Amino acid sequence: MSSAIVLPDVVPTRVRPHARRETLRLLLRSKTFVVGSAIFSWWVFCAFFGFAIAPHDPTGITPSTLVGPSWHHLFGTDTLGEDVFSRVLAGARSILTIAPLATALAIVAGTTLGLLTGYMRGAVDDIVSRMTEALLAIPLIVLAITIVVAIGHSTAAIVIVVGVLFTPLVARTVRAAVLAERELDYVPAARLRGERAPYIMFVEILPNVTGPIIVEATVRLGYAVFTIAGLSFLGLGVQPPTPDWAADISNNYNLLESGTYWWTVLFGALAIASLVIAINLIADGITQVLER
Amino acid sequence: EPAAAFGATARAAASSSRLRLAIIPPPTGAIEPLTFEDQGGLETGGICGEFLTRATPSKTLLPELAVSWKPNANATVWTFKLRPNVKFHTGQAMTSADVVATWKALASPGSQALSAIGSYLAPAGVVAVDDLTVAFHLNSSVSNFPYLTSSDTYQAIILPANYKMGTFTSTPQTTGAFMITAYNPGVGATYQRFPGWWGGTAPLAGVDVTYYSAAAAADAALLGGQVDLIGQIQLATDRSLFNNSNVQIFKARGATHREMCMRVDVNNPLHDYRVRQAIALTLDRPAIIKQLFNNLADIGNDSPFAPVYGLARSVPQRKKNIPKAKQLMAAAGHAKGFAITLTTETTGEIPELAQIVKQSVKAIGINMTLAIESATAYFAGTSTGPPKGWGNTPWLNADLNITDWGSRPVPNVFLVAALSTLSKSGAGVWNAAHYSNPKFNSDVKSFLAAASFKDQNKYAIAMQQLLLHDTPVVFPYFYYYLAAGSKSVKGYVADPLGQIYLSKTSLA
Amino acid sequence: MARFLLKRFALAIITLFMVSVIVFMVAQLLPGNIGRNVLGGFATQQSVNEYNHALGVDRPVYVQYASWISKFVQGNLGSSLEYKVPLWPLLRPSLVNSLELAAVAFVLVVPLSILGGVLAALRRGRVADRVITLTGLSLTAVPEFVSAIILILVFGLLFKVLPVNANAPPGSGFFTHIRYLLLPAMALTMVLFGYIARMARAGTIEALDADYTRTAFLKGIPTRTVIWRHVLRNSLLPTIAVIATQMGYLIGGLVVIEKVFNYNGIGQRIYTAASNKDFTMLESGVLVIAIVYLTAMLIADILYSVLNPRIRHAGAQ
Amino acid sequence: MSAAATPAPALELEELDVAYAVRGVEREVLRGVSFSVGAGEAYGLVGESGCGKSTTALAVVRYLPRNGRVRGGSIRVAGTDVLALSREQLRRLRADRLSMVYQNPADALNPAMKVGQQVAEVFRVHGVPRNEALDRSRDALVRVQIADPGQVLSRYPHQLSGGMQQRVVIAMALAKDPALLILDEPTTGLDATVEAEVLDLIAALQADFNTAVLFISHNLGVIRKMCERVGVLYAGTLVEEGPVANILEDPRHPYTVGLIRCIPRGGARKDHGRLDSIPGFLPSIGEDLPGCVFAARCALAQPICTTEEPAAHVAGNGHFSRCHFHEQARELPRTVAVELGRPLEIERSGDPLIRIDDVARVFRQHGADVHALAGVSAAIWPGETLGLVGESGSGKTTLARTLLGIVAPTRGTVELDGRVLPVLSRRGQEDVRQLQIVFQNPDSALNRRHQVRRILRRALHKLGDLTGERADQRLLELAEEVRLAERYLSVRPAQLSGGLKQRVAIARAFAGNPRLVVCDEPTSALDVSVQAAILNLLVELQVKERVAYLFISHDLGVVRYISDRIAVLYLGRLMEVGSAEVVFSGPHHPYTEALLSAVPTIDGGGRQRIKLAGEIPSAAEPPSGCVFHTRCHRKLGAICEQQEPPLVEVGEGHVMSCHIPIEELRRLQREARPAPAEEAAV
Ligand SMILES: Nc1ncnc2c1ncn2[C@@H]1O[C@H](COP(=O)(O)OP(=O)(O)OP(=O)(O)O)[C@@H](O)[C@H]1O
Ligand SMILES: Nc1ncnc2c1ncn2[C@@H]1O[C@H](COP(=O)(O)OP(=O)(O)OP(=O)(O)O)[C@@H](O)[C@H]1O
Ligand SMILES: [Mg+2]
Ligand SMILES: [Mg+2]
Repeated sequence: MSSAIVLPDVVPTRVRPHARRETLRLLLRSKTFVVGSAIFSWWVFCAFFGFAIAPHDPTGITPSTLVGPSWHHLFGTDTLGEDVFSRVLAGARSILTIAPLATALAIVAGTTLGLLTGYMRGAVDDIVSRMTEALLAIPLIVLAITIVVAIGHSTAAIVIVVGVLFTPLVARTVRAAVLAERELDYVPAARLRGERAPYIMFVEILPNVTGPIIVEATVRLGYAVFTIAGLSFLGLGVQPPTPDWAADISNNYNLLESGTYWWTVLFGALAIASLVIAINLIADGITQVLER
Repeated sequence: EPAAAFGATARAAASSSRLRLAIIPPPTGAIEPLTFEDQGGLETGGICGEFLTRATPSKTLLPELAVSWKPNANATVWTFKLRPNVKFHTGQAMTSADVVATWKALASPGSQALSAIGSYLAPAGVVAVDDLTVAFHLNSSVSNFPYLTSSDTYQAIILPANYKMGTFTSTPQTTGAFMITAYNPGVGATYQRFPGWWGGTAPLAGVDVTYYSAAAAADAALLGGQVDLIGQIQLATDRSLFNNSNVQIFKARGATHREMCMRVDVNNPLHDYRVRQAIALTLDRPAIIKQLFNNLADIGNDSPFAPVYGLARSVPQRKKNIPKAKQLMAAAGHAKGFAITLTTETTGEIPELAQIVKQSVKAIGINMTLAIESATAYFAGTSTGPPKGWGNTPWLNADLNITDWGSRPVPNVFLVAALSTLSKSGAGVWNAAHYSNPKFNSDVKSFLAAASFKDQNKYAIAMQQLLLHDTPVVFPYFYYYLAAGSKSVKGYVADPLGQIYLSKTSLA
Repeated sequence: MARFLLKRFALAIITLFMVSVIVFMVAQLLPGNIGRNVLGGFATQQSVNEYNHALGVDRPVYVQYASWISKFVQGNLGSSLEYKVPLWPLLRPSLVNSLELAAVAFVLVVPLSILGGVLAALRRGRVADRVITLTGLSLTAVPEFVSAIILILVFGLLFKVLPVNANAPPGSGFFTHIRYLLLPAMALTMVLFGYIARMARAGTIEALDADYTRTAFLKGIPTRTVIWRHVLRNSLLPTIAVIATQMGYLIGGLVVIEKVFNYNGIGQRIYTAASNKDFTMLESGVLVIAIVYLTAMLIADILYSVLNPRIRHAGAQ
Repeated sequence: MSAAATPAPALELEELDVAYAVRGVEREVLRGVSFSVGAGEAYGLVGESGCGKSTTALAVVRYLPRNGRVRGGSIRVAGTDVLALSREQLRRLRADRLSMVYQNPADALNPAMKVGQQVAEVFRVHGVPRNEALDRSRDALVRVQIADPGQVLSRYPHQLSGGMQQRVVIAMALAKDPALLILDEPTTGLDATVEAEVLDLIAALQADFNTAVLFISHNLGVIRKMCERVGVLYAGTLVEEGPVANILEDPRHPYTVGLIRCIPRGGARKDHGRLDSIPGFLPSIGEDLPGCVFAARCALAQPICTTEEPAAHVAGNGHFSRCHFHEQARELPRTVAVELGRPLEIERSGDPLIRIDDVARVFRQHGADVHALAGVSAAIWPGETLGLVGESGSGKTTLARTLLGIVAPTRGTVELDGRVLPVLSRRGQEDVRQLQIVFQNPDSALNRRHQVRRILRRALHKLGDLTGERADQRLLELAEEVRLAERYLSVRPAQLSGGLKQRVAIARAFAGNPRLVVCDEPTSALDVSVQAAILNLLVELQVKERVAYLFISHDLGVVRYISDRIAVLYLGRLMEVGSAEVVFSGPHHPYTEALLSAVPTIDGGGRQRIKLAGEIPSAAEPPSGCVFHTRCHRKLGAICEQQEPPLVEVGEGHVMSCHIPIEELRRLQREARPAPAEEAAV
């Protein structure tokens, strides 16, 4: 039967739009993500332009101390007569420089470590895992405090400390993901092409674990803010008069007990909360989209 | 084992006539009269300890373990008559031997009291005349020596001759109205009324001390009715206690103050006295006092002569004067200003003060960076020895710094330890400005020797003028020492130096 | 199972060793000469050297480590550099306090958050779910000092129903203790609720979607029974581990809360130790926390393996 | 509809429409499915993956996924309208009348509960007291032929083998003596031998319970074995229905015809001709199909097919087909020319391409030594296909991986052209190129983050040393060779169907003209229609490139179709090696015999089943002597338990490891099998 009709492969193909664009579309559908990013971008904007758009000099000491909220001082003034509203706006800068830097550090280091340990396994893996375990056994804040006290609380110091302390946590997540990936056949397939380990780790596996990494990054960012705020609440943050939410709270929260003067603390607190919530919302959205 | 003891005695102690006292911050280091130098320490020790004499805010000196005292002609030898039948908590009676032992130790190396007395008294100078008489042979004449034997030399708690270092908190062995029965570092201490107290019976059955590291927590406790009294408070850190109907504030006008020291010996703009004057001239002191203390402070005139002393009042007060300051800067060749770092500690209102200074000096083009560290970090390091004799601790070596100073009944310590040139005798040990002016040094000597107030004032005026000119240190204010208590606290008197004297206090 | 637990125990020991090394190294970072820090500025260099020699801190680091750790395992924690008294009497009450607080927080947060999580899972996608998840998210997000302060304001000062300091007056009874611990415990609950609830939710959802749950439903078993017998048993397993991992934080990580409530927990101890450079206190304190944490983990492992036959019979087939 | 004749059908579907909401959009999965299962009848539902079989089942038990919804139609179980039931009524229905068994028994049982409790529950819901329930459970297990029920009841699921687990599940399903039992691929994923056991069991039970059964499967052989009537489901539409025999022997729908042609049946072999296949693939759910759902892939398709929905054309005795051209269905033109692939003459006198010499591999798994391979020796000559069969866990993959160097042997050597090969990491690029692999699961074999073009280009670069211009050129040729339309080069694997993915994987393997390609169950994850195409492709490539294959598969039909020689592996040991013909026609090793007998064939009849005693022993503690003796139905006696039989030559190129002399075997097996079906079918 040479008269066979050979149907060409013409069938409604299921070529969906580009995967990455797809993900983005889904993200934009997710309410949590949208709300989260809205708030987050607002604070990022403030981090850049907070000082510029602040109605008063955020570090301008004036005789009008502890004035309640009013049109002139939207959020009132603090014990030094500084405008709280302006300080809240400008306060975004310190936290939004330190936290993302620390997170970035942790992600880069952690990812590399995770890839190495997850793919190579063996002694390196064991040691690093133990290390991680050990670090988890020590309350993070305690370590952070100790080291910061030791090397002084400069911005760089805090970034490095938090970054380094988060690294094994990131590594753990990445490692888990990598362990799952290396079981997939494309890894032996690559080896059967004669690929070297670094290529397999960074070109073959890495792109497949970006999902968990992104999620981890957002979650970590949240914790970074949390931790750094804690440090700065304990007086291990930026130097006054630099506006900083947590520091301002810690300087003023004793005022609360008087019942009055709540504005010196409330807005800073709300700012921190909103920022971390925003980050968590983003993380939530991303997780839902990536893990559907 | 203190912890256990703490629990043990505590169980018995529920009676309402026990005072619940908040001390902030907790003592650092062991409670050891001879060596403690921190607020928490001296308060903890002072509750059970007594001194030869007790200073009062009104500057009158009350007899305590000494009943009377008198100098020789040129005030180089002071003879103290001791109170008879005083018992230590151990039961043994107090005699001159105990006083001599205590004071020899105070005058020996390693004693923190040296800063106050080291320059006049050597161990050999302390001699027992008879069982109840002690004589102090000073190596120069000091007209107001008795003040140095008072509660203000807080290391000078009289201890038994057989006292062993390190046993202060484990065995009650002082003479006070209360005996320390438990001490848990960083947590609290317990005191019981001492039945055998020479002064009779104290109204309170005992005292329960809780240490706080955060003022806010202590305030919350007072407001929440969990403590009756807070040893020391401040507007800056305890604002919630002020104008609050349930809280009574105890004031003690004194010489408690902050010193902004400017190194005179390093080659930077501060080297020039005109720059230092200019900086001093930028401060609007009345405004600062209003802002930081709600006016509960006396204005300072850049000398240790606090208004309470009544000395050198005739010298005009330095006032804010930007044009003049600018001129001085220009004259010093810094018309454009300069950048400099101000190092200080997170104590009380100091951070705020630092920020105010930073803002004030902007007016004359000085761009100031703040380095505010924890008190521990600020006082860390060595304070003796090389490079310049002050070791390497920030508080004595930073180019520009602000340090907290306790009150003294007489300005001696400020003059000798903080402003005189460094010397073997212990002078200048706390001279953070590294100020050195022979004229000033000799004036200090004469001042100390001067018997009459008139003479003292004469030298005071001289020194005041020197300091106004050289301005090694800015004394912006002398703030009142404040304590806060619930309405039920009766008969408590705050002490400018922070001694918490409870033998006459009671709870309504 | 025995061998599984043995393995875990061995690992815990190794981890502990690592912790000791880490903390010792970190402590070495702390600047300043111990003798100088302790004796203060006026001490002569010679006496400082003598002091250091007496302490043995002039020996090489590894020697110091060896002597420290060997003493530690013999139960001798040495004595505080700052207070010059033996460490254990200092640490023990603090540790006890921390454990008390942790316990109360535990009793509050665990049932609450698990309930929340399971509820959310059962109402997946509905309002209840969104509410629980988002509240949890937000509560967890708010830094502990913020929530603590607000709690103090409301319960301690506005309504005056709860004491604002966590330290019960000495000698007071059990319930008084609890009362005093309530506020900080609530603050902790806020921090942990979202986290644990989230895990519980995830676990429950997974179990709900599992085939065996379908089997159970198709057997005609009433919903409630299915949830109890089939879903929860499997879904709460992972949650146990999650809760255990929080122990470290609950015991030693409460520096901030303890500060706000002036609670004498081990976190405070370590914090002051760190800032006052009390090396011995710092090292031993952290190690103690680590021990507690790892014990908690071990207990969790035991629980886990008891509830999870797969592990219980590991190797047995 | 004949089934409707019986008074109250056990199951009756009418115009059932089901849709899944995907991202807010409702997508149609079942399009007006109607059929009925008479009381006591066994009804089969076939169709390729994704056509809606499980959905149908889940709709019946009203357990659709959260996003699924019945949009229309009715479901009646033994007369009661399922969709109208209240929660409680539904619960009762499930408790009394309705049971379902699905694919993966391991997941179907609660890992945290003892088997006993779980079985007992079935009785407890009827308020039976605990201990009585337990007794009944024991009986239930006895009924599913579980040797010592007491033992099993007190165990946890994970302590049971797959076959055991499925038995337990079936026991639970039948315990309540339901009116309708739904079996959704109950044996997929089980080994051939185990599958046979379970199927026999079901058949037996169904007979004596006379429960109505809805049997879902994609395997026509199984359906033939198990069912009286069968419905062919395609894209959520029942395209053909009728008595099994009619459907299989006289199909009236092009799709059914295609399906049957795809399967390598009877003695089909690569050198007898290509398999036919169905081009293209299943429309994705919710696709708008105005006319005939199959039109897009139908060689008979006319304009009308895409516009008009075909009615059900009855072809007598309850056999109907939804095709406009149901008469021509049988003349459906082949999509692939039959053109006889010229048989490659394989030169076995020379050196083999690959020689495996006494290779053993031990894995350490919690404490125990798992002997995955225990001394396997084999050789593959250029251009030939060595088929490797054996039950799950017999060591097939391990052998393959050892050969490729991914797994290092604990003993023995792998030689290429007489040179000993080191493990992969120490092989030179040249050797690496010689040996390639096609994995079982294309999803995991292709990096989902890399575009097809990138995947292939990299392979060309590393294996073919090609870059730039020449690479692009070769890329297109390669795509052409594996029938991969160019437009697919620029997409990611996720956007390809299983078959297309496997083509990419094959293209990658052939990027650098390898001399041996290992195919580890390359088609077992694919539907038959696609499988055929892939097999054809492999054969074509072999003819063109003279490449040798090591072809691993569970499916004996497939192995027989593609292999020149076949090796039978059991517990990491070779039981028999020989030319495909010999191994199939026999005399064969008892184990081989059992394997062959286990396979349900479309042609029905087949050999009479040989029951294998007991379970596959664990590779951790293999039996003494002949490892097969524990299950062997021809066991001689002590000798089998004591001495391991050597692997001896019993005919030219035919080696076997059995104590029974070959002649004896021939005789025994003649008796066992009157008229071998294969020969007939060739
Ligand atoms: N929850 C769901 N949401 C969306 N689509 C689904 C869902 N479940 C199944 N599908 C899709 O519906 C179609 C039919 O699924 P179903 O499981 O009924 O097919 P099947 O015939 O059972 O396939 P298989 O033979 O693989 O089991 C498939 O395309 C599948 O992808
Ligand atoms: N990496 C490994 N670690 C431990 N044991 C393994 C490993 N790989 C395989 N095994 C064991 O070796 C034996 C053979 O495994 P293998 O995968 O080769 O069998 P198979 O014939 O490929 O099975 P299947 O047909 O299911 O693919 C099994 O008992 C398996 O459990
Ligand atoms: Mg299915
Ligand atoms: Mg395999």
